[in-house]
Amino acid sequence: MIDRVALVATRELRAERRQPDGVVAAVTFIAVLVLLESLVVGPQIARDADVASALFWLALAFATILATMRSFDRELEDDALEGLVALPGGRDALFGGKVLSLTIVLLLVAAIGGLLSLVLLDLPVALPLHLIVVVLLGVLALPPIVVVDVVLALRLRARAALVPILALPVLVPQLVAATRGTSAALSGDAVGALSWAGLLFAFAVVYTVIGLTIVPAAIE
Amino acid sequence: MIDRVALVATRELRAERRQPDGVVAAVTFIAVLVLLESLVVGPQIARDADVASALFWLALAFATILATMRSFDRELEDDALEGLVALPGGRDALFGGKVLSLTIVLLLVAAIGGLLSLVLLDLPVALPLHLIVVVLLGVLALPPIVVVDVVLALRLRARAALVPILALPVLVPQLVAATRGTSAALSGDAVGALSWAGLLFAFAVVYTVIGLTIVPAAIE
Amino acid sequence: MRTVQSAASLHDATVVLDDRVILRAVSVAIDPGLTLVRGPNGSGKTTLLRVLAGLVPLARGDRRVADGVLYIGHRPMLLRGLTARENLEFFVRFRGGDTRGIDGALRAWGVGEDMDRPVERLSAGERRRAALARVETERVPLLLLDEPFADLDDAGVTRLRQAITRARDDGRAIVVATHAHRELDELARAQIAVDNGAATAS
Amino acid sequence: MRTVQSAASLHDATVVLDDRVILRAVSVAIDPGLTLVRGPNGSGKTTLLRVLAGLVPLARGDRRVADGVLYIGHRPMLLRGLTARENLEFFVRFRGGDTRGIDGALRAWGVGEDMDRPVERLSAGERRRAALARVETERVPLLLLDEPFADLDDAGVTRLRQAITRARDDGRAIVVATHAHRELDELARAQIAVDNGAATAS
Amino acid sequence: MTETTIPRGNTLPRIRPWLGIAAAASFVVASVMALFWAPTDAVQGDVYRILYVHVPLAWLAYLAFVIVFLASVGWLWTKRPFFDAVAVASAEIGVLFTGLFLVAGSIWAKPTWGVWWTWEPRLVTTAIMFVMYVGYLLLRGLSTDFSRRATRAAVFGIIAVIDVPIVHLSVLWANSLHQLPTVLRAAGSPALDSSMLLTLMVSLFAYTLIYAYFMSARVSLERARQGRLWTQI
Ligand code: HEM
Ligand SMILES: Nc1ncnc2c1ncn2[C@@H]1O[C@H](COP(=O)(O)OP(=O)(O)OP(=O)(O)O)[C@@H](O)[C@H]1O
Ligand SMILES: Nc1ncnc2c1ncn2[C@@H]1O[C@H](COP(=O)(O)OP(=O)(O)OP(=O)(O)O)[C@@H](O)[C@H]1O
Ligand SMILES: [Mg+2]
Ligand SMILES: [Mg+2]
Repeated sequence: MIDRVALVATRELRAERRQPDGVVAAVTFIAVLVLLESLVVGPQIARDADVASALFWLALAFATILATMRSFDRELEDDALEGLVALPGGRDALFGGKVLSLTIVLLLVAAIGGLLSLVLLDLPVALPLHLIVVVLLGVLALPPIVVVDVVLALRLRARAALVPILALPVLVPQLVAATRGTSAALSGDAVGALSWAGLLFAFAVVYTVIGLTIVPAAIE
Repeated sequence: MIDRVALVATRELRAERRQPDGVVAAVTFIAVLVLLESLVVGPQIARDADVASALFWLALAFATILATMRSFDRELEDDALEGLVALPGGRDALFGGKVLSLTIVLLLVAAIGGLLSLVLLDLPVALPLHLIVVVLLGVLALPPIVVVDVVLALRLRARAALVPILALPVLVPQLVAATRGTSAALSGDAVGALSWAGLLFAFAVVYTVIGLTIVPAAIE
Repeated sequence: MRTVQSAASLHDATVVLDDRVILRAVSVAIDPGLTLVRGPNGSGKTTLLRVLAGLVPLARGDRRVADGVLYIGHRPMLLRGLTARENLEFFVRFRGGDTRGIDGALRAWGVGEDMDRPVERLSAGERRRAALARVETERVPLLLLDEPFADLDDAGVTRLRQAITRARDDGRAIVVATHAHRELDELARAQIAVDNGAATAS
Repeated sequence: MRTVQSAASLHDATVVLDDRVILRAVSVAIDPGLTLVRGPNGSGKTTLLRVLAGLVPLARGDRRVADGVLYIGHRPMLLRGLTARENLEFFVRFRGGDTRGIDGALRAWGVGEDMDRPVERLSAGERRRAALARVETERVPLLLLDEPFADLDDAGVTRLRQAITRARDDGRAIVVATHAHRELDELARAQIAVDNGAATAS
Repeated sequence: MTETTIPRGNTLPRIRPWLGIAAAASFVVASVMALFWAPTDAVQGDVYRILYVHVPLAWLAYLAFVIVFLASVGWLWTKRPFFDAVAVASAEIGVLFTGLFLVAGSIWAKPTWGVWWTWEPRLVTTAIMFVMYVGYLLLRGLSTDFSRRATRAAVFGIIAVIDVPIVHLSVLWANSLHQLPTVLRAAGSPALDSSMLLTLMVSLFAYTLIYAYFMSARVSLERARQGRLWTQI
């Protein structure tokens, strides 16, 4: 099971980024977002811990949706998804593999994007370790729900329309939690950061368990 | 030529109506953004005319990118794009048709998203007519660039990241103009709103002309 | 050279994709009637047809094609989300033609009942039939069909053979690239053998 | 019933898609050897194979399939962006098999030179060959092939016929749905005629 | 329809050594003038001398990207591979110069403004210009075949050039820290001391020669690569 999940994740990562081009592209993507943000919102407001973290998490949510949709679009070309699901155990490995590969990509994007935001916006970080924990858990909590929704809607007629409707409202609480947590870590509120991190961890665990349990059944 | 553009646009809108991926995704995206914004940033800052318009235009830029990518992904399935381009005059009508249909979709999204923002954030509108003009022109200026960039990235690896990289920097000036214009209209600066609207109009015209001229060459 | 009355011709056409030479100095002329393109997998038949359809840039050489080409490739080229009827109407309107014949053509191709369902929910053969009905709804002088027999059942094959014969008798130029159906050779006026990027007409 | 030694069997299987009955109370048993599925376009052959592969939920009825099914549909089912070799390695690894035979199989199928290019840049026939090489790299007891002859040239057809014969001689069960190649009938041990959602075995 | 001519032997390799010598010589002259001959600035003191690197580098970035634009038009118009070679070469050199110049600008900003980086229109638009042409190079890198790559890059090269005037005019947008246009002004003559102006002009000339030298080297490299591809045909 575990190695099958790893296989699906590797296949996914290979398809998107055969060369460092992909990484360069992801990094540039975030750089552009940060530049855009501070230019449009204005440097004063952009440097506010609340605003900066809200924009960061919105950008990350956008990146998750974009990446998941691309991933499944590619999977549908030439019916590659059916090739995978028809394998014994393919159904079970699909969710884990997709979540794993998406998480890896997003961690990369979040790390570089976070650093860029910090440097370019010259944000003071009161609790770096707390910040890392919050960002890590916030990223972990993103992909499961998006992938679950894509897979749940897979057999339905208006498949692609359903995904954002299902995913985005569900994401709101955890985006709020992530934003609050990040902002708390930036401004030195250790208790706040940790309690938000705990909530994010709960989200990540709950959605991952739900995904692992119901996704295989949902594909048939 | 004009009727061919209209035909391509109609075809697109029909497919979009059957599978309303773009509109639904975009509207949901904006709604979530507004919700999140006021939840996270706190109503004070979120109700600031500058911040509200900046977030609105950022969301609209993302929505444009999302909708355009979906549109071309659908076009690539079963090589439908080649079927269109192989028609006499197809190459020339493609850009116009896509821009036209996307503009219509985005106007819808902007109207819904804008109303949502106004209602949810309870923003006072000093100059409603000016606001409508600015939003209209701002929306007109978005699709040309994004369509060009999606065409450029067609069939390339990592195109989910490449399109925003290519499009967002080019969009920056017009996003700034749209934000300033919207903010001016909200806060009652008639001259400011109109001059920003003029700039947006210039952007829309320039990029549409460039697109009409060079996109046919790019789709070979 | 027979360039003058030809429906299409290539002169010294060279195609490079991925920094590999896919077609090498190909010169052919397509005259009215049936031209068959034969050659093993990966020899360049599809590329040749796509060049004729204007979909591939030439690294060198010339392409001259009469106005009005209909190219149907390996894939049906119908936009998902639209029905078969809507797809065909779009093509016909785009060429400024008359949409009244579409229902009849789709019925004749055996997709009468399915013409108002989105194409992605048709079976492979039904989709192919809907695409091939374009041969009758868009009456252009040059037809380029790539492996059109794939997925068709016996009735579909017969229908396609009739459509080709009729188009030939109407003086249209038809280029068909296919591995199957050797019996078409009798109908053909010319053959182009493609091998590893080189084309020889006979 | 021959359910006991069958590689797969359906009992009273009914499939509803789009509120239309696509397969109606189908009961078939697939035994080792070659089973041909024949029927006109849109009759339900693909749906039958997809049911056997476990890709379509049954509205009613039972499906019993031995472990280890290899299904190759109308489309090659290879992930774009990966090379042919990477695709096949993924499948083999996923089944816990040995990847050493992959190079040889791809070479035998004539895509030796192209196996390290992304599959979306192969010709239609080359892609089909790469997909069919799975018949040899994933040695599972039940093969489901949907229109596998499409896009293959003569050499490819011969190769596929050999592969089918060999698989049959190895005691594997092979189900092939195809319109072409009547001569396969001789190799077949059973035929399933599908018509308008009803299947009759013979 | 589309015809692409085969690269032939060209004159670039022959003039390149002379270009190199001229560039080196004028660079020495410009440096001596900038460091010793030009007067010290009344407000900033000697730190201002970075200006003689700063402005030429900025102008070179502009020049490089305008040449990308011209070469892009040339490629779309004629489909001659030479233009594509010029476009890549110029874009790479432009990105290099812009990168150097962002770093040099930050180094200058620290002593004069007290910060490395600030959100100010010209700085941000310059950074955006940099990202844009990184995007241009990415687009090239991700495209797989020659003529598609050239065409797609050319289209983007045409669009991206719009950022050049925006960078130049960006200081007018908001009251900014950064120097307003002093040399290239819409109205009137340059508002600069004449010996400073002369030094600046000589520096500009020297940097343009350096650019030309880099270009000739990079273009021949690209032509050789194209030649290898075309010999297969
Ligand atoms: C990273 C930091 C910087 C960037 C990206 C930057 C960018 C630029 C650009 C693009 C130009 C060309 C203007 C044109 O003619 O279009 C320019 C010119 C100039 N910069 Fe900077 N600059 C930076 C830092 C500085 C600093 C710290 C100073 C000194 C206070 C400075 C002073 C000038 C001056 C005097 C000019 C010439 C103005 C003219 O003649 O137009 N710059 N800079
Ligand atoms: N996803 C779907 N949704 C709704 N109906 C479908 C779907 N796929 C196929 N059908 C319908 O089911 C019927 C059987 O389709 P199927 O693909 O099984 O036919 P087939 O025998 O394989 O045909 P062909 O020879 O053309 O491949 C057809 O009428 C088709 O229109
Ligand atoms: N987009 C592409 N990029 C790079 N190479 C390609 C591309 N498409 C095709 N090729 C290569 O070009 C050659 C010719 O391909 P083409 O599709 O023209 O062959 P074909 O004769 O139609 O083959 P088939 O009988 O399999 O359809 C093949 O070697 C193929 O690998
Ligand atoms: Mg082919
Ligand atoms: Mg079928």
